[in-house]
Amino acid sequence: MSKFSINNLECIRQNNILFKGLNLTMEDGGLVQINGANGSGKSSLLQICAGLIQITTGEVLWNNININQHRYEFQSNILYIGHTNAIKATLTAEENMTIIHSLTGSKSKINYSTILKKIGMSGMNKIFTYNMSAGQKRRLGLTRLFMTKSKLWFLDEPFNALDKEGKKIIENLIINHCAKGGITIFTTHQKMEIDGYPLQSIHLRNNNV
Amino acid sequence: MYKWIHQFGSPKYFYDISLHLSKWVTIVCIVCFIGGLYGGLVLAPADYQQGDSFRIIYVHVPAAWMSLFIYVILATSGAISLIWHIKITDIIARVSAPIGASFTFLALSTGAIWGKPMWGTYWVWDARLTSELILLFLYLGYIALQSAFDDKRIAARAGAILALIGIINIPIIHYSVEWWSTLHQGPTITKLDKPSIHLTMLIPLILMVIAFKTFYIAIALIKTRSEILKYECNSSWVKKILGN
Amino acid sequence: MSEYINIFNVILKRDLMLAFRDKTDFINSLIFFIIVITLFPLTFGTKSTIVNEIIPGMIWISALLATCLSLETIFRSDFEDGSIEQLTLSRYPLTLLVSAKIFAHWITFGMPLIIISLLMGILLSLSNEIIIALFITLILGTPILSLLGSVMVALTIGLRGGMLLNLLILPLSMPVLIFSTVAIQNAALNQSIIAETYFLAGILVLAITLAPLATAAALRIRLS
Amino acid sequence: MSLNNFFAMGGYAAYVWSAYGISFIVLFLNIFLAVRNERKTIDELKKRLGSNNK
Repeated sequence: MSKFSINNLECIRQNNILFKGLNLTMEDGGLVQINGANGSGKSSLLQICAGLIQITTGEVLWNNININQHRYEFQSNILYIGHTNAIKATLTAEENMTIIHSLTGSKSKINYSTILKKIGMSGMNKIFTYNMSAGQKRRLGLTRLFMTKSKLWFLDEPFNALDKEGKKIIENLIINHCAKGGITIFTTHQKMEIDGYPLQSIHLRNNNV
Repeated sequence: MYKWIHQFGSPKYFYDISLHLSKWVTIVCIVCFIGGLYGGLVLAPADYQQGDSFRIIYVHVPAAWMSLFIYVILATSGAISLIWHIKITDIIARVSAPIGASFTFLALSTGAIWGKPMWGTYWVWDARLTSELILLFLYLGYIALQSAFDDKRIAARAGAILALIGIINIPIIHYSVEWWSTLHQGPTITKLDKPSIHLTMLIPLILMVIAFKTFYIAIALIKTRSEILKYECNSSWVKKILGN
Repeated sequence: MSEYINIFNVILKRDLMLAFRDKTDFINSLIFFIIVITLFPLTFGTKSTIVNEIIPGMIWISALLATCLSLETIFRSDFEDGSIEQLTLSRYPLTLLVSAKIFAHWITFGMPLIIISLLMGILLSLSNEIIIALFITLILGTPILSLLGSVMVALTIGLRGGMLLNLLILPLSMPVLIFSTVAIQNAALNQSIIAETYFLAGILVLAITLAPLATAAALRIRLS
Repeated sequence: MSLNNFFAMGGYAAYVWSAYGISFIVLFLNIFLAVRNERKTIDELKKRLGSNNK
């Protein structure tokens, strides 16, 4: 039973306040959607939660301990996917996935073809990433979701550059993850049709929540 | 101890202290400055070897000492701001870097001018002058790095890392330059070193060193205060101060 | 423990594969190195004795400049495609991953420099002692440059000023340059170069222990 | 210690006074920059403050 919470978080970019006094607590199975206009600090909030951005006011807690105290224990339980999909252009799809897999530290062997089939890119193991379209690159970046065993997911705009069918796959994946007791925080500016699953939502207007 | 640092770190507290402090500091600075100049230029007898040109020592040695002293302040305030996330030390570091660079330049130029009567050439590859030159490059690198960031806080933390790397390298640079210069010229009897001078010459030197130090503190306090105002411009106590 | 060694090898293999696949950076830096070496005789003229005296210094300065140019590649591609975030947020300590990347950079850029500078030494008919001294100082010197440089790259990656990186690295690499050239000159006079070698080795050990820590801290600051 | 002897500085007048000249310039420059910066910041903040509550 793990718990992720933020207390009175504040973020200032070029000394205008993006958000102030933000509190959030999430238990197992929690799903939070952060939406707001561009530049309203959605990605900054996500990066603060993931521990990428160091903050001075407010704190981020994992199991009631500040993440700076047990950084690597926290980081082995999270998965962060940013705007950029962090794959190497000059490597083939499979090589990229082997690196992602070894970074998760799991010993189990993984069959890359099945994962590629699940994401809808079957048979593209040996294709170089620079030959792929933006949607395919995004999907290759999202194959992390299949290979990770961490509980806490931070997804930054997982659905952009994805077609209808790709969106469906990722939505089911998120729902299964949360149903199995995982926690997911994701940002999107489109309205998300996750039906049948309780969804908390944070709307970031320019300077208050 | 932590409570004291945190309390000292709060901008408002620092602002009030600095107002009080800078009055005294400027007084001490002016007194020492006049005393040192008068003692150095008038009272101290001419050096038996170099005549009056040794009086440049009263400007060169304090400046050289201050250039190193301020770099140490850069490194320590950087370390404090990295460990305890205190805003004040960021400002102090960012503000004292240009002052340090100006002192290094001063030390270099007075050293060069002093070289002319001594060795007949302005620039001489003496160990101390060369390490002073490298210290100037470190300062310029620090200032360039600080100004390359637009977010002040990240600039301060990046500068802190650079200053810490620099402070580790200064002894290495100093020793390698000594090693290099003794190899090429042989041990030159450099008059730049503090010659074993007796009292009447030494007292003005100490006065000048104190004068330079208090000068730095006074200037740093003024600049820090204006930075604090800029930082805290939307907090209430700043509005009160600006109101009147 | 083996888990850490395993991830070190994975990152090392990845970076070497990347460097091998996209060979332009690798070749450009070597060509730059050779061009800078040939510049010196052009300026001093080959007949005068000056050239023979300063050939080792020349090779060392060109190696320093070539390394400075190639340092950017350590983090630039990772920074652009965002995989630096994955490395920072992975379960493994960032220091370990960063030292793997620095070692990979040294293998792709440092070692070829050493091999080519030895060839240039032989080409320019240097005596054996000088070549040995050149080899020792480069073997100890280029890793120091990679380590120190990686800290500066982590601080300045993605910033506007291009020259800022060199402005930061060169002052810090002066001790290495001084000890190496002094060692080579001692070798030319058939004196022992043990003292300078100890010094370079000392700086190398200091750099190996501190630089990855500083680079990891600098990256966290740069990303935040 | 007669006055012109003081200024002659035992023949090294040029060096001694140029060194002291440079140091006065550098010190004065520091003071000038610090004070100007402070005055500029206060005026700027006052202006911004004035425009806020108008």
